[in-house]
Amino acid sequence: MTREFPGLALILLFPLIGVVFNVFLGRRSGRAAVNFVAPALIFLAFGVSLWAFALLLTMPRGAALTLTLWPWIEAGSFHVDIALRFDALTAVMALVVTGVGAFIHLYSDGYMADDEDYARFFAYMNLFALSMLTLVLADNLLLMFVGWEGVGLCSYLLIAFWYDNSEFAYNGRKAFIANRIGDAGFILGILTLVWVLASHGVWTLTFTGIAAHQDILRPAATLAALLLFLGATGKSAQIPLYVWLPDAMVGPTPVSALIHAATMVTAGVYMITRLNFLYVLSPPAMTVVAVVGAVTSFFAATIAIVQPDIKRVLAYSTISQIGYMMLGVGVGAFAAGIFHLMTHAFFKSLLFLCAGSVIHALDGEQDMNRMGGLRHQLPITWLTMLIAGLAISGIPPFAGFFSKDLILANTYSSGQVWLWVLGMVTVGLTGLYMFRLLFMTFHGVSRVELVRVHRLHEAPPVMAVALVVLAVFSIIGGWVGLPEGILWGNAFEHFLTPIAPTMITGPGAAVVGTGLAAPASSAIAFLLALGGIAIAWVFYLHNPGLANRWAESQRGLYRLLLGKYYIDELYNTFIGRPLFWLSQFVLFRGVDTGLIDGIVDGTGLGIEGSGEGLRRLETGNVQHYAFVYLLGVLAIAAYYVYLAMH
Amino acid sequence: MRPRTGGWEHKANRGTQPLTPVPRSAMLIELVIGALKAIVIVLLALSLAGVLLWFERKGAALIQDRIGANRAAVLGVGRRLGLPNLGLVNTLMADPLKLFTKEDFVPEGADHFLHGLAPFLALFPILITFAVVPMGDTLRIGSRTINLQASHLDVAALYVLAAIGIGVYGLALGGWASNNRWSLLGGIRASAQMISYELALGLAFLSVVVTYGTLDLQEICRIQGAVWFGWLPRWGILVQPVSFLLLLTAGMAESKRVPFDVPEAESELVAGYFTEYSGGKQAVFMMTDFAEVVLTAVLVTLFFFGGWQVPWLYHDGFHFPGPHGAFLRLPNYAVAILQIVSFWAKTVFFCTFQILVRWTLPRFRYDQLMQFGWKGLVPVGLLNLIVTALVVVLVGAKY
Amino acid sequence: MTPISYFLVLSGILFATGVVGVLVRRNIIVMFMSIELMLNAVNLAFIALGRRIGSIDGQVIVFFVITVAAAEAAVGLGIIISLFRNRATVNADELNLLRW
Amino acid sequence: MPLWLFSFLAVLAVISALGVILQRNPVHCLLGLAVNLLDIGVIFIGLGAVTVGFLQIIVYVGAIMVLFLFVIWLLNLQAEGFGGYLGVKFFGAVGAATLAAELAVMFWRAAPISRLLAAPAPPGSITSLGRSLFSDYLIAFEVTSVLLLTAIVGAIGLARRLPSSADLAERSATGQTSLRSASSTVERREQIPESIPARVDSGQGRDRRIA
Repeated sequence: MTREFPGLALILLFPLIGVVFNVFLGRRSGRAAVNFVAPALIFLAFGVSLWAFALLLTMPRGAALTLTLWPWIEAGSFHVDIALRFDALTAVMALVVTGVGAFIHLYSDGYMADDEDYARFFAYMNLFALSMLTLVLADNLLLMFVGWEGVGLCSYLLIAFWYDNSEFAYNGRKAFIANRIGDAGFILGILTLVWVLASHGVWTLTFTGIAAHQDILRPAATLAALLLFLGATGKSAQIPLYVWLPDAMVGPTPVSALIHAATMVTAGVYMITRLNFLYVLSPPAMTVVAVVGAVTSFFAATIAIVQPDIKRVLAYSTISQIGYMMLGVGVGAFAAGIFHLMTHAFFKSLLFLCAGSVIHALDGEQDMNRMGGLRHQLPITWLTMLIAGLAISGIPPFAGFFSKDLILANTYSSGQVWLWVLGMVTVGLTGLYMFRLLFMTFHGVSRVELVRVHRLHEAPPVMAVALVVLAVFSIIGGWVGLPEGILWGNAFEHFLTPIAPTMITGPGAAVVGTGLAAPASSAIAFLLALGGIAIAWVFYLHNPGLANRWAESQRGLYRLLLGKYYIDELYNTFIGRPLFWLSQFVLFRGVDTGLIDGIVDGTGLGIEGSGEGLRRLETGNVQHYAFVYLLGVLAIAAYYVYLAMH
Repeated sequence: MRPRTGGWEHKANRGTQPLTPVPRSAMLIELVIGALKAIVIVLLALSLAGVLLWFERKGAALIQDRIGANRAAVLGVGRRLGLPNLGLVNTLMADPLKLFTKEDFVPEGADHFLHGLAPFLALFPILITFAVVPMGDTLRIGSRTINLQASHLDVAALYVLAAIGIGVYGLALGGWASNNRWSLLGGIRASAQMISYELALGLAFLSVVVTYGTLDLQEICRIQGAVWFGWLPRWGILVQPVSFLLLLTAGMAESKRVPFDVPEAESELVAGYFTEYSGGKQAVFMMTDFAEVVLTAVLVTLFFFGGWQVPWLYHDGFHFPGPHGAFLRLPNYAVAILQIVSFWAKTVFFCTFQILVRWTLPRFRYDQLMQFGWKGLVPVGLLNLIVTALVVVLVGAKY
Repeated sequence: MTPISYFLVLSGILFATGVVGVLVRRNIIVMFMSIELMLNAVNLAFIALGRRIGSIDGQVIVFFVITVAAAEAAVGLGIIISLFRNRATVNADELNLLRW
Repeated sequence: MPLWLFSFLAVLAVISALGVILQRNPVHCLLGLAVNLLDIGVIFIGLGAVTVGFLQIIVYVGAIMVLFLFVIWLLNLQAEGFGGYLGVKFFGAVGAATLAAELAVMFWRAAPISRLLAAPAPPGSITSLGRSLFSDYLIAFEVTSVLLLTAIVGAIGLARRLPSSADLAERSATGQTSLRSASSTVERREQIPESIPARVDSGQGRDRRIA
């Protein structure tokens, strides 16, 4: 059941107004106006989303609000509309994007208070909100792709926001290129779908339209799913395309919070969930998704343990958590993945905002070795970040516990035990790196440089409000998905089921309900998390020298982790350099200068030569031209004379 | 050789031909009547021009407080009878005689052909306009109804404009062909002035035409025969006062007389485009000027003062206004005569008016003249046309 | 009554005369006049053929041609004047800047 | 239109057209063209296109030709000598003669023309013309008004004499700037008369013009 709801257009319209306002009037109308308008519009979009959500709740399950704006592409039977669809899945995403986004916009008011380029910043932010909302509200793959590209563009623009720093600009480009590789996969995936469907005379790209033709899709499902998943790995920073995300942390911290933690990077998860009907057709693709998710999750967590930069730790943590989501959707627990996506949005953006608050307080310092003992100076930040840390570590009753547990339980149910083991280990590692971060930043002795000590300050109210609100959500956000049987049970999953039903696939799907019970899994996870926290406490608080000594003794491993497994270098050596060499020596020197320039120059020379000869015809005398003209007229007239005579 | 395409022509026109052929004698009579009408009106116009020449001299003298033309008298008869010497003889007889017997001088290096052609090129277009001027309604003689208009033309107003437009050539070529700097300047000025004021003239025409809804001069006169409130004749002046002023002004400028006489400004250009003319050709130029005066007066009369209309005179006699309006039956010929007299009386009045203006106003400077034309008359004319069109559209062409 | 083809032939002759004028005369203004001559020859053909098929369209087209000719004359003469100011000649043979 | 009238007008048209292309003096050419246009206007009227005929006379003969006359005077054109690219001229004349012959044959023998059914003469009245202009051809008509406006602007822009830098320097040197700019109308008035005597004074003007 669907229902026309014109209000959906408003959700997109408000950010659009913001973009136009900030681009054309931002600088002129001054900081106060921009600071008011940019967040206010997102709050308005949030309000409309809530309205739509409320409407949706009044409708039967599986219903959707729709709005067709105007036809976009009309080519023969191929028809694509600019159409919006607001169902349960979109509701979750739209609320997260607008809700979290609104508070991050508010937070940015404080964070960007000293930056001259506030108008550009908010223009990008609003543009991002517009693109992300297009992505989640899209009714068809093509419009979704528009949003997909839009968020990629905004990500690039905001990473390289301080473009006068060449390294930042480089990192922006890196993110863009990694995303392009993924996007190429995405496009190929779309084309595969079009190809398969069109070969059976089905010309549609709407999600409902594609879903209605599963039988047609089946032969190409694996290919399409994997290609689309390549896009997801780019956007969601999974192996092998995760390398851009840590470097993306050079952007302003609200950007990291909004784009690189809460919303954009989870687009891949959203996409897979949205196309769940496609993925369930292909068990191999599902397995790939799950394996990539689990491995990424573990892999990133290990790197996060040793990183000194506070935002980098969070970045790897994000990669790791998205790995969890991928694991969740990979084993068929789509609702669980989205659930984790939502809770993650709360606590991870909160973590980033707290980190931003710390960085703001320390005038841009990001190295945790120069922090410590900040809890006295930054109590709100400390408290909220502690909540977020507990949430991400999976300590009940904070949000992360429920969502992560759901994923792990489902993984276990799927029978892929080693993935479950990997996930469990990662739980411990999560607790370790997160509390390492907390302890190094807020506890222990202060290693803050003296010049900065006196300027330490708690976040201004606008920032603090955002922190507190997100902290509240980090606590209660998971309660919508309590384990079955407790209070309202897993309401979240029930809400999503009509759109993305949990379909546990995999070799061990048969053992669901047998073996390890869900509560036991939860208990193990909880204990592992506590263990990780304990290790962090031992290493970084109880015995601060221990970490260094361990690093000394395990030098190789430490170096490997600190150097992020040297993946960047590997890519550089095996992909970057050969490509560069190819471009430089074969494509540039050979093909471009030799072949193409040769053709171009040759064409030019040929035309020049012939022109040199032919220009003698141009006497500049009008009458000569008129004479030639007359000859033509005579010829035409002769034809008619011929006609007249016959 | 008979072309193959010839056949259809007869078929095409068969329907429009009268079924009974007109007898040859009737056609001859028609021809004679037409010729008579044409001759009469041209003669009237030319004699009026001649009389105006006399009146101009005497009128000028009157205004300037001198005696004026008074030399030639036939044996002094008038003086013996105690009449004042009005100078009629020397302006109407002696001067033309003198002019036409003078040497026809053509300057050295002049273009003989064009020099000789120019005066006639100037006079001719003015004279042919009189062909469409209606002097009266219809005159019935026996069973024959005669339209008191030399030639009936649907688009007479366009015809008049076209003729006036051609009139430029005589002056321009006359000035050029004389091989004289003053003449050339005069010719340029004359043509520039005429073209500029033709525009204002055309706009005045257009407003009138829009008001009456026809280009037919006879029809325009007829329309003006109606009355408002039972007594007020619906003459054009009441409807188009702005157009009247425009037409009068532009018409005076077209005749290149003071205050619009820069093409022949004697203090600047000797005598302008006819500096190098003498004798008969110069007389023709002067005749052109006066014919233009007459033409202007005729147009003003036709468009704004009812043409041949006499108030309350209809085809069968006078219908005087009033609740118990008296009725004076008149025979058709009397009505026609009254109409003709009325027409010429009005025309003479406006001719006189123009001559009075000539001796009253100083000359414009050339730039003032151009500015007056382009920045004064043309915008006013356009505005008037727009307002007229608006009113006609809103009220409906009920005139 | 005159057959329509006579008018058309007259139009053709006038057109050709205009062509000769454009090709033979060196004075740009006279060339321009010859173009006007050609335009008029075409107008004549329009009127004659319009009369032939009993349609007012021929007259409408001629009306437009006259209007366009007025615009063309104004601009063309303006060009000639500015040309003369810059090059002090209106001889087409000398106005050959646009040559190799 | 009776044949005798047509014959007269046709002969006059051809003679005047020949005058345009054969007369050496541009003013005579112009006179020939004016006669030709007048003549064709009369033919229009004879063909029933009364309004268009008079428009032709008013616009072409009464305005455009006078404009030509002005320009001829303004540029002080002299009679044109014989010369130039004679080859082009010869073959051009031959080509034009061929064209005339082709057109004549075409019009004389063209099947579609002779096969068309006879139609009644169209009403040449201004009413039907106006109705057609303001209904079927309304857009063209309105576009024409834009064209005329553009032409006015273009003509003024092209023909306007911009003061050269030398003129400006001279003016500022003699201190005339304020005086001149105070009354631009005076300046404009002087432009037309000045240009002609100046060229006549250049020595050969008198002879050149008439030659």
